[in-house]
Amino acid sequence: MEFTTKSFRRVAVVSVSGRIDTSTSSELETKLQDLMDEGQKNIILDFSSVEFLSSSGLRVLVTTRKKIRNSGGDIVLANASQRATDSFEIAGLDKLFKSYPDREAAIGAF
Amino acid sequence: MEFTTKSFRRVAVVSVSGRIDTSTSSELETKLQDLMDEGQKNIILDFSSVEFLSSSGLRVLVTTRKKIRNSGGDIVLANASQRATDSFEIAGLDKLFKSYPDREAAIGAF
Amino acid sequence: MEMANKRISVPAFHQNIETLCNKVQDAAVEAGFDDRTAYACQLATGEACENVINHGYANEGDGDLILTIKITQGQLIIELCDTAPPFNPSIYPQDEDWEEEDPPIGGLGLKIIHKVMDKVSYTRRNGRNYLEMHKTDPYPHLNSHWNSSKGRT
Amino acid sequence: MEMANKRISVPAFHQNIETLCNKVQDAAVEAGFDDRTAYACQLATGEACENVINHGYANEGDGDLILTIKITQGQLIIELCDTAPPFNPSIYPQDEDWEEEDPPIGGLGLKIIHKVMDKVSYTRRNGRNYLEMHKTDPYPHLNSHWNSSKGRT
Ligand SMILES: Nc1ncnc2c1ncn2[C@@H]1O[C@H](COP(=O)(O)OP(=O)(O)O)[C@@H](O)[C@H]1O
Ligand SMILES: Nc1ncnc2c1ncn2[C@@H]1O[C@H](COP(=O)(O)OP(=O)(O)O)[C@@H](O)[C@H]1O
Repeated sequence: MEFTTKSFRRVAVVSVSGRIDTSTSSELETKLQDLMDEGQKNIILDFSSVEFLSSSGLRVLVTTRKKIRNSGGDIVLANASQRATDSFEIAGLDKLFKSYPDREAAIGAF
Repeated sequence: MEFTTKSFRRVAVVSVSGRIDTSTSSELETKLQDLMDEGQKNIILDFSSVEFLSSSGLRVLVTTRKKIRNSGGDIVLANASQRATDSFEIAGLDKLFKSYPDREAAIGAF
Repeated sequence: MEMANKRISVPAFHQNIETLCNKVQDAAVEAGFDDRTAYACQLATGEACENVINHGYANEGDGDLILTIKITQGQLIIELCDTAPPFNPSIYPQDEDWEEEDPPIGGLGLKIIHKVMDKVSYTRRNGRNYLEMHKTDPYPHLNSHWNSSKGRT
Repeated sequence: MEMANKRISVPAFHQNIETLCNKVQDAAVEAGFDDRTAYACQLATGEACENVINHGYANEGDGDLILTIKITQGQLIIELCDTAPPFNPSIYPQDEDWEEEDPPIGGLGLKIIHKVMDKVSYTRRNGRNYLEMHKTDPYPHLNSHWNSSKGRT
């Protein structure tokens, strides 16, 4: 798993690539927590290059979503890969995360 | 000259391609006025495919900028082509329009 | 009927799960599954492995993950074996207290396994857990992998 | 010294300006100018043409735009001829009342022409306006277009 972050006025875009599983999900959790600690209210996850997303990753996302929404922000998906989309759907979490077809649409929605 | 428009929550992106000159600038002016009439406060001009920009086009942009700023909005550039950039600079108008390296950066700035 | 068996054993470390998932992905493609079905199979395998490491063995690396894959035409049987204490994952988890806006963050692993696989069965033999997961190609007519090789002979 | 002349005449309609601009662009490239310098030349030409149509002729199409381009090594001479009433665009416009936040929207055309071209001169002869604009390659050593063809002979 690798990620890069780009911060805008109202939102930060985190692009994640590779496998989000039990051996990498805590790294993602730390990254997202860091962004919140820096005062980022809103996060977009660019999951276009996610090749694997297990329940460990999903748990991190659900937990982060709860925290960020409690502080008045939101975390959404942009351009999610078929595999990431399938993981959300299989786990029954597809309705929990707003999902945008591309980064622009997601950035423009905040 | 051709254009396409994409509207987001706080801003509309107008992508212009081809020549903006005396035979096309009034069409651009109408398009920008229409957006303002529809209630768009902010406009991003994606000038990545602009091949020619004459004083007629620049006049439209300066006039539109004045109107849109009077109503509390702004009009900025994204990803301007070298030629568009040169026209602004030659005319001494380069400092008048904020210019972003790409559409995402511009959208994320509103 | 053509049939292929693959076996691979790795020490039960998180980092080794990927290797097993990749084996399942390749086997599923070999069985003629499309990529989404193949992904679903490796996802279920990953969940089963995560559970053995996180809940089965006392510590990471305390035992092995032994994967056996049986490939037949349009069908995959994935068997995961471990030497951790007995646990039966074939019991389908209940969704009752699921609130859409605030879903429980536990229980996703078993949910995924059962959602994705056609049949999940469990046996304890000789101090080992055997989890067997079956998947049949949901689109057998679209995936001509086996059919076309038959056609050629 | 090598030298090429091109002449083209079009009725004074807005839509015909592009054709003249393209001729200048091509000629500038032929003279060895880089694309930005070539663009500056076609931009100045476009401004001159716009002015003749908008301010010179009473109506669009009331006369012609006659463009003559002289190409020499690293230099371009662009001559625009029209039969509209006399007007001398070679006088450099003043920038005095320029406010950065609220620039005047008139006067940009002449400003661009003078900013871009090295020399701008005007003659009235036989009831015609002749605007001559000179441009010398600002980067003669970078653009080996002519130099290299010399080198080859
Ligand atoms: N291999 C296993 N060995 C022991 N307990 C297990 C095993 N797999 C699952 N469990 C138990 O079942 C529960 C549900 O598992 P699962 O659905 O994967 O969710 P999670 O791992 O998030 O709790 C676990 O919390 C654990 O108590
Ligand atoms: N070819 C021309 N014939 C007559 N008047 C001209 C001509 N070119 C320019 N002018 C005059 O000079 C003024 C400045 O021209 P210009 O700098 O191109 O700006 P603009 O066209 O925006 O007014 C024009 O408004 C016009 O009065």
